[in-house]
Amino acid sequence: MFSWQTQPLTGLNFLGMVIGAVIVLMVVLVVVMYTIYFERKVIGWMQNRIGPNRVGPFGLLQSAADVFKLLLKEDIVPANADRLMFMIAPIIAFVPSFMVLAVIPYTAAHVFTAGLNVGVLYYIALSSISIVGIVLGGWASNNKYSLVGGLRSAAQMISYEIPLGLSILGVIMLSGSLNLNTIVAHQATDRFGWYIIPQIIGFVVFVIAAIAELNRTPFDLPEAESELVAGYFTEYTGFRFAFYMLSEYVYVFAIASLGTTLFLGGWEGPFLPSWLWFALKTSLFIFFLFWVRATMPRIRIDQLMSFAWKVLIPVALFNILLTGALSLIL
Amino acid sequence: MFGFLKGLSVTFGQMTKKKLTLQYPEVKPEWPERFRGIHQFIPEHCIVCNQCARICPTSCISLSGNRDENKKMHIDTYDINFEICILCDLCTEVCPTEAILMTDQFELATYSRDELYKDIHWLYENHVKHGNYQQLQAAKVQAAKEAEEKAKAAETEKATVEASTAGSDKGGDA
Amino acid sequence: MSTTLRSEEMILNVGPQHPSTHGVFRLVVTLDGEQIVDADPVVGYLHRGTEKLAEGLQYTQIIPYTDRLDYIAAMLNNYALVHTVEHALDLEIPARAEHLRILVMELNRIASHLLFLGTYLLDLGAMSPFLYVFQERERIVQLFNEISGARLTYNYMRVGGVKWDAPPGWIEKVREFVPFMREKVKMYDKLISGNEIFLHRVRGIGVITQEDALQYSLSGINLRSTGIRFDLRKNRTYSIYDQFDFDMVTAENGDCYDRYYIHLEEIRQALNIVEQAAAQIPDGPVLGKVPKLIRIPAGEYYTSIEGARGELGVYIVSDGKDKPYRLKFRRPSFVNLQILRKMLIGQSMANLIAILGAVNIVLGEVDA
Amino acid sequence: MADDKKEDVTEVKSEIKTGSAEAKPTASTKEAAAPTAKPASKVTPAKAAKAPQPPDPRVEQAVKQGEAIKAAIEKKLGADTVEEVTATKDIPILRIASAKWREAVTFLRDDPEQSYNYVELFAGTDYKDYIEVVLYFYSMTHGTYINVKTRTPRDEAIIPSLTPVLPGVNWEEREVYDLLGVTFEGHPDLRRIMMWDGWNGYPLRKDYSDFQNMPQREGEPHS
Repeated sequence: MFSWQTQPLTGLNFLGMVIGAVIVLMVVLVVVMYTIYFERKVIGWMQNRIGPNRVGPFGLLQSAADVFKLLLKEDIVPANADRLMFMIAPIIAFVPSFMVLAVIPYTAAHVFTAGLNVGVLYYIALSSISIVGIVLGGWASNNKYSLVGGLRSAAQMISYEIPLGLSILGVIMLSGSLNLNTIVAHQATDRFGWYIIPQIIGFVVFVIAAIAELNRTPFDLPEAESELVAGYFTEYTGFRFAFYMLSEYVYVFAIASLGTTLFLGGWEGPFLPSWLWFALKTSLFIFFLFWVRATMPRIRIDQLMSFAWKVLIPVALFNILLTGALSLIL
Repeated sequence: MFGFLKGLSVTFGQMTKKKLTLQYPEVKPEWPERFRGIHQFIPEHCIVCNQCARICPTSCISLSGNRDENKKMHIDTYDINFEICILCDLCTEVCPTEAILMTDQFELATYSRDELYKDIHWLYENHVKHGNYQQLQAAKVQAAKEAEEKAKAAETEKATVEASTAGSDKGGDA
Repeated sequence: MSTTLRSEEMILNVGPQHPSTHGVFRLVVTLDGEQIVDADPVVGYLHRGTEKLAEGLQYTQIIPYTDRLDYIAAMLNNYALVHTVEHALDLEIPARAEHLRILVMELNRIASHLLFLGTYLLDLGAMSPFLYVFQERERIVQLFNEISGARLTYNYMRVGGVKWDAPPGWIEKVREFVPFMREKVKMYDKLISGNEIFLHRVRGIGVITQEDALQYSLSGINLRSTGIRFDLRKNRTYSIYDQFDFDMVTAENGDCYDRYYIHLEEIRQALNIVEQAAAQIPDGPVLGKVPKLIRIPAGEYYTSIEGARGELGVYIVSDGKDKPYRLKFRRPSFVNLQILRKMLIGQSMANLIAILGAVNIVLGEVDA
Repeated sequence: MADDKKEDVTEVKSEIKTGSAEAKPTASTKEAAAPTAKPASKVTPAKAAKAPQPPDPRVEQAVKQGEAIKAAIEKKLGADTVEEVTATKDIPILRIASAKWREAVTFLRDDPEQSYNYVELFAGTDYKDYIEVVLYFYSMTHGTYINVKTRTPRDEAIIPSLTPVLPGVNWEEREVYDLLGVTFEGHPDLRRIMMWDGWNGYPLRKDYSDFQNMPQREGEPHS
């Protein structure tokens, strides 16, 4: 199989890597734009309305128009905001969401995937850097609402990192390695089938923690429209606002693909080509996120905390205990 | 524990239902017969009785008329100020001769305030375009035709009567 | 030198432009962290001086102004004014007019309760119920459009009866609407009432005790949520409510969940009334024998009806002329809002929206 | 114009005192056809000439009920508390001296066999030479319903506040203060509720003119 490590570091190879990275960036941007479009359509259908259908045929260019609009919009920095922090914050929130995608095995040939041995750890570590970006954004825009929104999201994301990590431990114990490629390979040959079956508790905790990690309903405290008028990015306009929105949706894609890789057997599947399997499973995961958003009301901030610490973490630990015991016996 | 699963099933079920969106600018909603849109005015019917101006809660109707040669009142100016008109339809209720009525035009937004002062011509124009102008015309034509037939029928019938009376003249002038 | 951390209270202005204050209503909240220390409601942004205007208008001309008080249940406002005038004149109303009034009032109550369900869930974060609610409300509003000509400000009732008779086929449409709506109420019950997150957000929040409710003279669903059996349609029957059997819905512990659930239950009761009224509506005139120029004999008169948000009354002092000498609207939202401050102190910021939403106020009515 | 108003008022006071509900005004249809409204004064003498119509039984019964309550109050609070007992339709009206306003209302609420504990309406009216504040009181236990009112002169209108006794009238009192200018002693925070603080004049007073609040160029005193 083609792997970049074996190639000598010549000018040409470096150029190939850069072009590969740019291709992945472009693909993911298009995928994110159509995730936004897909979300607005799905939630529209669930609410007996059509969803965007004006811009382009069937509204397909709607999100492109949105991004273009945000590019053209005037970029306001509030008067006595902390200018430097105000500008850096969205970048800090946006960059990790892209770096995280380097580790996900999209297809069998996984040409553009870094076969890191510590893939899962890499993912978890980078995704928590975004919290810094969000808190900085809340603080720098010098607005009461943003400050409270920023603090809330920091508390939420930190307290949901832990159950997310713990729920993945079960999978690692079964597959024996942190490398996502080997995890997918093991799932193909494992006697119980995909890890969703043996790790059902871990999967449920993973999904709940993933929704909380993304600040999506029912955990969308930070940008609770009805209470804090859009939380930490109240003061952001123009392309900086687009940074935050795109980072949120790239994370939706990233968490969905992580979930597929860990629990639903990644690109593994009988007849269809591997990338199609991956696309199907990821879009199923994403559909579930949107489905939950259309149905659930919001959790209160203190319930959110106690739910993480008193319910999710114990359940995740129990799952690890159970996996350990069973893998000894079976 | 499974309350929210029931909720999820409801939203999923809604996905298959018929969508309700109306493509507004292209597809206009059709309104029932009593819909209260912007006014229309038929000057011939108006007898300048001032009832509408008096009943209007926001007094936005102003009109003037005078008595022409054969003692009949006829209307000169009739203005409605649509800045303060609340489309409450009291004027059409009190109008004895149904000179002021309402059409189903509901798009009243304008770019400048003075477009909101509609005068008699605009209101008559609105009557011709959107009001029941066609039915009234048709009714008038219909009425004219009937009157004509009745007249003709009356003549023929009078003619026959004369013929018969002439015939039976000797039998007393019944 | 005090070693404790000097914490400073934050004054937060919720409104007047805020997505979930149901209109132009400002709440000056003093926050200590997430805890509300004090909350001072500021009203008056939508004050149009209706009562001063009414002193210069004849009774028929005031009716369009009552539509703009509680613009979500305009038929009930119309009836409140017309009811007091008829009470003062001791007019008797033809049976068909009474039935038409009951039909449109109860349909309007259903539409108003539906809108409460939609906006309350939207405040708590659920988006879909808000849009489902407008589906049913649209059917009711189309019925009103056919009978009165308008979708929101109906101006349909007159002293002594109603302005128009129902158009042909209207009663039929109302009869078809009832089973359709019963299905929908089941759907809402299934979608919302069981949802654990919703229950955690509303159960035990914003509790009102019985003597608080009486002292603050709450009315309507806020009063009945504490278990006090007081519904003007039953306790002080007006119009022909005694001809229909429906029961008064009350709850026990007076928290936000009870207020939500009574709204749902009252829609079912209102549907019963609409069904019975549509079944037994007689033929006949729709406007009683009323003098052309309505003059109330001098004196003061007050009657109140069970509005969508509570006791909606009109107090008229007349000096024998055709215009009222003084006209006062007893507006339930205005009176119910007084208890908000007592309920909010000590609560957390996230509960503020849940409590404020459950009181179910409409700013057109608060600031009349 | 002014005297016409004067003449109307005297007529208003006298008729409200009797408070009896006359039979339906026999506004004959002929009068409606006349295009312009006939001056009101010409109509009333015709009415007065007619024999005073038979007293309404409901009013009789209500006045009796009012007398009974008056006796109960005066037993407790002394003779001059209730100044007058009338009735409108079937609801007795007790006019209480403004000095004893709070004690009378507290008595009506706490006394076991009165126990009026639910305020339905609190309204203020400007009657040209006095301002009247009305309270419709309902008893949840007995299901009875009375109207209690008090008067205060227009220029320095002061009435003891009921908010310490009945928190339900808090905002209503603030509204009467804001729109009619009646200061309520003992009200926890008497501020304008509908108008902003810079507003001068009391809109619901009969002699209120809009020009009090016209925007003034700086330096010009208010009219």
